[in-house]
Amino acid sequence: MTAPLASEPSLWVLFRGQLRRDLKLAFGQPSELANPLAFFVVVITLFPLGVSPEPGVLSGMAPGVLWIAALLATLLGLEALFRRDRDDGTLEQMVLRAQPLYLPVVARMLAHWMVTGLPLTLLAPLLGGMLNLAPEARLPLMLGLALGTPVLVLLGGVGAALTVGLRTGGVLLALLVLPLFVPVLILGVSAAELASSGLDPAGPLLWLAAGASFAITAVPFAIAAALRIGVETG
Amino acid sequence: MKYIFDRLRWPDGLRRLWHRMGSPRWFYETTGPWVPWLAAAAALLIGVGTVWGLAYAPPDYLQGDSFRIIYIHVPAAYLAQAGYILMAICGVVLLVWRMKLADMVMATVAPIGAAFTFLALATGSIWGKPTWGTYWIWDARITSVLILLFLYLGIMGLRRAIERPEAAGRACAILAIVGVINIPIIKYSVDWWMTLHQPATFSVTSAPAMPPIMWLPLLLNVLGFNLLFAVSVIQGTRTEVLLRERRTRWVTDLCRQERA
Amino acid sequence: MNFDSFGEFLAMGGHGFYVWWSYLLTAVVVSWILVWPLWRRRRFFEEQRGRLRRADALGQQTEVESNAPET
Amino acid sequence: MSEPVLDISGLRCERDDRELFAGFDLHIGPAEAVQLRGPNGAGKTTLLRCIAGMHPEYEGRIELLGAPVAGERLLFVGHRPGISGLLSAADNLRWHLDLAGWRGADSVVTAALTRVGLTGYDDVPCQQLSAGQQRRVALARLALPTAEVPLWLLDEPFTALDEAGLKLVSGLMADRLAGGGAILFTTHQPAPELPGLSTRWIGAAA
Repeated sequence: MTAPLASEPSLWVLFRGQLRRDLKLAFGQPSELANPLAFFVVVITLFPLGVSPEPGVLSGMAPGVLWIAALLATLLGLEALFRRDRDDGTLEQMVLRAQPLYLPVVARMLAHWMVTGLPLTLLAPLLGGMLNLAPEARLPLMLGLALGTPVLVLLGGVGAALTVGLRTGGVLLALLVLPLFVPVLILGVSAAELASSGLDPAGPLLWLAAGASFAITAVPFAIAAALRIGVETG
Repeated sequence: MKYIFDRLRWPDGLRRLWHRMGSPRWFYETTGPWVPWLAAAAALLIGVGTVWGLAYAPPDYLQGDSFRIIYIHVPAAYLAQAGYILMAICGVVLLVWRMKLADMVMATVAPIGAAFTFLALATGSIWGKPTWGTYWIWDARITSVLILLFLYLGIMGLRRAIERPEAAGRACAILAIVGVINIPIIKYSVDWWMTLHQPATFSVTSAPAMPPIMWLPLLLNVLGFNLLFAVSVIQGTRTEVLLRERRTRWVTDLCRQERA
Repeated sequence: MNFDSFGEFLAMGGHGFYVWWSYLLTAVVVSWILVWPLWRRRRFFEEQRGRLRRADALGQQTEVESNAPET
Repeated sequence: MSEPVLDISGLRCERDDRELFAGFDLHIGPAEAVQLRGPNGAGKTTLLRCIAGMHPEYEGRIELLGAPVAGERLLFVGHRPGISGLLSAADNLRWHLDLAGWRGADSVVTAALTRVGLTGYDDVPCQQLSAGQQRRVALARLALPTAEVPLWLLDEPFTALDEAGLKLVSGLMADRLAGGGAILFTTHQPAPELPGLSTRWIGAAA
């Protein structure tokens, strides 16, 4: 009765299309891209000023400071994650049309991670140097961030999707997701701390890797379900 | 999941019960007579357990009489976790079977569970003063309970923020499920973190081999608090049923009877 | 009985302050948990009663809104 | 009569605790268009969102070709354009093709833009276009090959369009009807000339 599509729908086209669109959107607004990174750097600058510029004190707290700053920078980028898409109606088109919704959600989160988590990870050793982080902790810190920030972005994505239609978004979002960030924070910091005291950081890093693979598999389903609610009526 | 469930061979009676349980009216009418009995049993158990624990159990050889806080701290801490798990189970039932009653239970459990979480935290902190000499210590158990309280507050905040009750229910269900998967991870990571920083912490509730005269009242109180929790969840859900079904015939009729 | 006098019972071996505060707090929270739904329920009935009375006074059909089907 | 494309029976729908309509039946067959009319607040938009699966507070049966409604078998144009203002018209349309997993070449995007009279505007960010032009970009989705689905749901497709735009959209709708599709739409303007068009009232003014 109706003409069939040119061919069977391609899942790869669906994934790639969403990724390409979101990256184009992100790079279309360099200021929004730079804001979380600038925030990350500014927060870190505050610690030597607010606590102590002593190299000994700084190196002790460097892993924790870097991780908490990364956590907050991630949180900062989350609020706008789905909001614009909801306002211009592209979110409802995505939820309606994409089959399965899982794929564009993964693409969306991947794109978001590439413009937030990835630059944070790359920037961290530089700032670690400024905080007198032990050189042998640099690699574990980066690995921890590389494995941990995807989890943060995904868990944060659930919160952002759940609050997408709400006026009180920002504060509520922080309350929803920060408690869920706790294990990532603990594992990430302890990897760097173990390494800086000359111990093997493999344990927490492996746990983070396990968490990341689980989160990448399971959490997009939760985000997709939350987005379905977000586009309903209103 | 629903697919598997629907294809299992359930006895007809069970299947009927499950479908009837979805009806808020059925819940309201069936559970009404239970409440006084449950409340009486809860009062009896808690009364005996508390008096026994306060007056008759011997003092702890290390902590003296301050250990008697255990008889409320442990039940509260247990219910704090059980309440969250109950919410997540209700969330699954709501998302898979669209059972409205599950949402009403979930909405009721959130503040009750949060209250018990607060209680666990407060009694733990008060207990900490004679034990550690300070009201607050970053002990693994207390820290996990604090995070649990944040999770409860998040769910309550989310429900308040979403205007349509139907959407609020499903949103909270998703959050509860994500949270319940996280709870053990949070707990183990916090435990591990604390042992990394302060090895051999003196743990208050793992007193070795309590004699029966000490743990029997604890058992009574745990059972009693469970019943108390059940009473308040049933009562709260009954009220929630009335509020949400206020425009149906049977609730209007009920209001008429109440007036007479 | 583990204590020799009522005074000793209250003192709880010097820890009375902590023990009694804990139990008092529990009593308050538990009563709040139990009373709150009952209070909500009473308020609900009062509201509905008011609505029904108004509807009756207007002499209209007494069904508040009869369109919802019975469950 | 052939099997209906859209089959709604006994639909009862609420919004904000208020019943919008009850016992609503609607059957639309292939190559049929139905214009939904009714006063403001009667529930026209809500009905469209119910059908699209974006308003769960309903009771009754909604079937698309004898099966529960699936988003990929319908095309929904709502009040929100579904077009990102920061991206160009071409990028937006390409994304709509990608959403459907469409493997074909990009040339269809240019063709769709030409069809709606936006030749040469492919790479301008949509927010720099006029309101009418933006509306045309949103409606260019109707000219994409992925629009060849059994059912179109169009909420006020003629707003912010000039005479030519109006003709354009009714032309696209006529093409879809000729292709065997079914259309359900709302409008406050007088309905365009379409083959197989009927009107359906909803709400108080019936």
